[in-house]
Amino acid sequence: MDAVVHLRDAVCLLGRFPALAGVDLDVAPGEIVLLTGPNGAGKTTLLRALAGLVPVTAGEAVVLGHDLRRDARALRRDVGLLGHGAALYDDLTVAENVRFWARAGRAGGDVDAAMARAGLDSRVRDVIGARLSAGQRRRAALAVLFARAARLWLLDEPHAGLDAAGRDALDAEIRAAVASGTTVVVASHELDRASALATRTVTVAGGHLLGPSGRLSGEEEPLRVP
Amino acid sequence: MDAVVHLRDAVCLLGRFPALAGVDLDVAPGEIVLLTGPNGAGKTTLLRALAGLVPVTAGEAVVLGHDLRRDARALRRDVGLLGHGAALYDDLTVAENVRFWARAGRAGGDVDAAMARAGLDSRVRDVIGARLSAGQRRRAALAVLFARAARLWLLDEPHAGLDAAGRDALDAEIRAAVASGTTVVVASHELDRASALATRTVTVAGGHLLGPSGRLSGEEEPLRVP
Amino acid sequence: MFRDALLVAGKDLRIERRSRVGLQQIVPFAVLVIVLFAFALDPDRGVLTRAAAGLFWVAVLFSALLAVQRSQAVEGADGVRDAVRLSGLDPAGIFLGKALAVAVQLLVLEVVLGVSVVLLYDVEVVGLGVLAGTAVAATAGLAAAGSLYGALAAGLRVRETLLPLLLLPVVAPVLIAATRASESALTSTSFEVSAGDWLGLLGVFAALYVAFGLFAYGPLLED
Amino acid sequence: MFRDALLVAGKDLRIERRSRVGLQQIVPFAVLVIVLFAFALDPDRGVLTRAAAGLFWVAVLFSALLAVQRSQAVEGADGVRDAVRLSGLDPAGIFLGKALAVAVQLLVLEVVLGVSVVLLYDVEVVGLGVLAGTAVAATAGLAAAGSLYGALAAGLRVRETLLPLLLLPVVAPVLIAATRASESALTSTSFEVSAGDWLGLLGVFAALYVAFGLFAYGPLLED
Amino acid sequence: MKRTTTSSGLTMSLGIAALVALGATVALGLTLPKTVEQAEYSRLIAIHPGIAWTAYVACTVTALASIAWLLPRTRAAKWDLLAGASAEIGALFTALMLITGSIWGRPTWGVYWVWDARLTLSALLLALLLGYLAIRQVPADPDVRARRSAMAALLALVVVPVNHFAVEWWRTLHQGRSLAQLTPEDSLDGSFLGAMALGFLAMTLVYAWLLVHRVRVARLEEAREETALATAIEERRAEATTLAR
Ligand code: HEM
Ligand SMILES: Nc1ncnc2c1ncn2[C@@H]1O[C@H](COP(=O)(O)OP(=O)(O)OP(=O)(O)O)[C@@H](O)[C@H]1O
Ligand SMILES: Nc1ncnc2c1ncn2[C@@H]1O[C@H](COP(=O)(O)OP(=O)(O)OP(=O)(O)O)[C@@H](O)[C@H]1O
Ligand SMILES: [Mg+2]
Ligand SMILES: [Mg+2]
Repeated sequence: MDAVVHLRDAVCLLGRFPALAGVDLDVAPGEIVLLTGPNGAGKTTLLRALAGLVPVTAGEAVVLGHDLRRDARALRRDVGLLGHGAALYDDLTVAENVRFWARAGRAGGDVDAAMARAGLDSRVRDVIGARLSAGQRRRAALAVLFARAARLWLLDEPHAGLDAAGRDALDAEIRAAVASGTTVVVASHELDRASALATRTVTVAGGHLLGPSGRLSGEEEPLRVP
Repeated sequence: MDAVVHLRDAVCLLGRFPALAGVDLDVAPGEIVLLTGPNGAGKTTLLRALAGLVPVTAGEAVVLGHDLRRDARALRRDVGLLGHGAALYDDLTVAENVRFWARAGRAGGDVDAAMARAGLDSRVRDVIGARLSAGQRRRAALAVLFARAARLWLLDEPHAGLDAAGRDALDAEIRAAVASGTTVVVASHELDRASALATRTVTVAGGHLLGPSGRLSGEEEPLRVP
Repeated sequence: MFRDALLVAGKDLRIERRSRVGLQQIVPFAVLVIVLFAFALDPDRGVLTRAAAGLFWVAVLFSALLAVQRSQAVEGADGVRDAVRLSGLDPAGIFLGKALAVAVQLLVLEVVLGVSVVLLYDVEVVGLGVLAGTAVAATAGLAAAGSLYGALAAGLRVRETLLPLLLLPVVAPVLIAATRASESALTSTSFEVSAGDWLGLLGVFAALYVAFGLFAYGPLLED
Repeated sequence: MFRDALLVAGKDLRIERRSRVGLQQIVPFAVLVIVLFAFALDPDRGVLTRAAAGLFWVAVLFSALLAVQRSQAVEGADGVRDAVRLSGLDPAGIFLGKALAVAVQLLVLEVVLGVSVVLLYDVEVVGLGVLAGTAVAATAGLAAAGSLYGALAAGLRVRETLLPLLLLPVVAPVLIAATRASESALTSTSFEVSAGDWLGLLGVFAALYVAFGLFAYGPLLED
Repeated sequence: MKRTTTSSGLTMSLGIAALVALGATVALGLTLPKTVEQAEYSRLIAIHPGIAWTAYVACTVTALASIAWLLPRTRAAKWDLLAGASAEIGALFTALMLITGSIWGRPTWGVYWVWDARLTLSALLLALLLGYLAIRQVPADPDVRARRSAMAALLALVVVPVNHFAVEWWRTLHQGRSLAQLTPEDSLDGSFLGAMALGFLAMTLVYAWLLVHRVRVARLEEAREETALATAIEERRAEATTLAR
């Protein structure tokens, strides 16, 4: 089974600035790869590049079998990105937001179930996006992620803003997703929690990967869920 | 020495919704009070109310000797709020932003020193606000906080987005500030780190404080820094 | 494609229904513009009656600007733009949907505005059919061009000011054609024009912009 | 107060210098509007020359709307509004500063616009002094009222559309007075008007709005 | 206070007085001599100016109430309430003013509408009032909303005097200020003046009558709000116990 992510010397420019300056990264199916590293290292940019949102201007970049430098759009519906900001329409209620994105992604998934999994109780579901608390926004974003059927999850500091219960629930969801064949790349600064979750930890700094390179050493063992 | 914060049955409305529904809280000088609790409990609203940004519509509310229900504006320059979003002008560089806010607050403090304490290296100082990474935004916001001379710090999930080094640096800064007479109220979901820092932990839920009430039990010991 | 278009249009219209921006703010604004023109041109009233059609369309144009701005501001929340690109929605569908929503709002606006012009500038309508035709064609053109350029400007942080600059030249022909076409439907006109050709021209422009949008919107989202 | 005003104005102008929004977008927009009017009113060109003053000020007004919108959008980033309230800046100072920055930009714009009007509408300027006076007074009024209402609308999520609605009626008198005053300075005018009273009226309005802003801005910031 | 109706002795008497005055106005209006050029329409003088002036009164009340709210010493929710109520009725009267005026304009000027200062400013006044009411619609904390709308109200007041003197500042088709023009050799027939005065009285009574009712309705709404708030607070606190996560 070939790699879900395959980057060789990938470069991404933000304006004129090389936010990614030669990244080598392979991710095997079923892995949970943790990206960590100092602020401004390029984690967010790397995740956005993997989603095809930031053009890769040099090097090789293949995700889910699609060459990012040629047909980035092709993989869109297969990746689920949880970014720094939640994608919510201010004037739509949580429920309406989640339903809209689910429909847009042609996901058959059960929306209410997704919201329940994200821990959004019935009161919050009818509050419009503009009035949510920080954590509630994150949860709504999670619900969208759950409602859509993505094969590759790209999570940018997923725990930030979630309360204790929410964090545990999220970790459980991630493990479950991986068990059912999803691959996960997660950027996080909460090392203890995140590294407990991850099957492999990669350090990003100065726009590239440090130390034990991101390349796979031969065969990688997909995670077994206990 | 009388309390820095004194709330009795305080109510705050967001629109028609009672985000704070009867809060009792006292904070003595030199304390580091940790607010924790589920998403949507009212932590952010409580901090904003203490800063005088959200009107208290019922109950008693006195902060730094100013009655919030009468002259909320009076205390403005004495409180430093680190909110969910960093207050940065997109088109100004980090340095320009920090300098502007410092001047606005008539703070004599050394701006460059403040940015150094916030771990902003010289490259980042000349990047405009719009192009910062999540953590760099947080750091810029911290620099503003450091540059201004506030007697009460209100920190809303201050660790979120900061890298490992940044977190430790922040904790050190908080302890130093308290040692020099500042009082701190911090909301956070990262219990292990935050509770190590705090002198008292208060749980917020459903718009009020749970369990061992926020009221002071007789004399409270200000934190001694080792 | 049409499925996506309906989904998006439905979303936008629901947002409008909830926030009432168009109804409570753009429409009154348009009426105000009409009033202001009237005053700016006061010195001799003949002007008003003769220029009624032109002023009507200029007012519509400015309101269209606001409508498009709003329709883009809705998508402006952080993360939404990324989400749209990742959603898998057909770009052509998104374009159609947003244009459709704007068009619906503009049509309502034009009715209200038309009535006030008739009352305020005392012009007399002879060719209602022509007017209707003009309105539909012109609105299609405005909405299409607006949505297209709206998306173009939206990516940049300065959209609220860039949009008018981009849009005005593009819709100017529509504006002119619409003006001439409607003039022929008002007795007030000082000279004779044949609505036919102008209507035709409008149709061409509308078709052109819609087609162009369908094809160009995808690449635009990619920026 | 003045110290704060300068600080804020300096900040706004530096942002403008960096983003070039006014220079590269609002000015061209205003010129475009002038051109559009020319089209809309084409049938008989006499109109243009006679209505030149009115159209000029309408164009300025719309540009002022954009300028104010932009000047508020700058403060719109999340957290900034809170920070301003906590900054300890004197509200009156903030008001003065933002109004000042807008006024500077408008004055530049009016010069450019004035030249293009003279060229496009072939009007002849006889009283340059009067024009200058009018421009200054009117600009002060527009900038003051604009900044005030900008802040009023800014708190709400729908500002880009609410602002015009609120602002237009308030500045209408300014618009009228400015039009009449400048007419007297253009040979094209169809009838005689005495600039004096109009200038006076303009001055009154400017003073009124500035004073009102100084007093009202503080309470406004509180929302 | 648990009231189920907003009517009372005061409103009763106000209402009756208003009706009487209106009747008298109509009666007097119909007995007015018709001027040559305007025929029947000249009788509108019994209504139109009165309406217009009452609109002014409404605006002034709104503005004064707003000021009272803004001054820390006199700040009280009731002023905001009064301002809002008066503005609503003021908008109504302004609209009526425009309508009666237009109707009158047809025979006098040959058109329903001309763009002279008086008419335009009157239209703008309506716009301002609507804008004011729009601001009140925007959901917000009571204090915030009161503050915002108070600001808007003050600016609305600016237009009134401008409009009043507009007839002198601009070349208007509209009637001059007859009261100001009153000279020994009277420009306007006494009976017309009387009709105008009576009409004004009648309209003001109507205004007062409506105002009292509107304020009381608003009070009832407020009372309901308060009970609603109490339950809302209960529910909010209850969220803490239902922490099933
Ligand atoms: C839509 C058209 C009109 C509007 C908006 C309008 C508006 C007003 C306003 C605002 C006032 C109050 C003036 C003040 O004291 O400040 C007024 C008064 C008056 N109007 Fe009109 N008016 C209109 C048409 C007319 C017409 C057609 C006539 C008759 C030819 C007329 C006759 C008067 C008279 C006699 C007064 C009393 C003036 C005085 O004694 O001060 N109005 N109108
Ligand atoms: N135009 C530009 N000029 C200079 N630097 C830029 C520009 N645009 C982006 N950058 C830099 O690119 C980097 C983007 O990094 P990115 O957001 O991926 O960091 P990150 O690893 O996600 O950091 P964090 O942990 O804070 O989220 C930042 O260092 C930012 O300063
Ligand atoms: N108009 C409204 N209608 C209903 N609920 C509202 C409204 N406005 C705000 N809320 C609620 O008020 C609460 C605000 O809570 P606040 O932001 O203080 O939570 P928090 O404790 O900071 O949560 P987090 O940990 O997620 O930051 C949220 O539950 C939000 O849903
Ligand atoms: Mg990041
Ligand atoms: Mg919060």
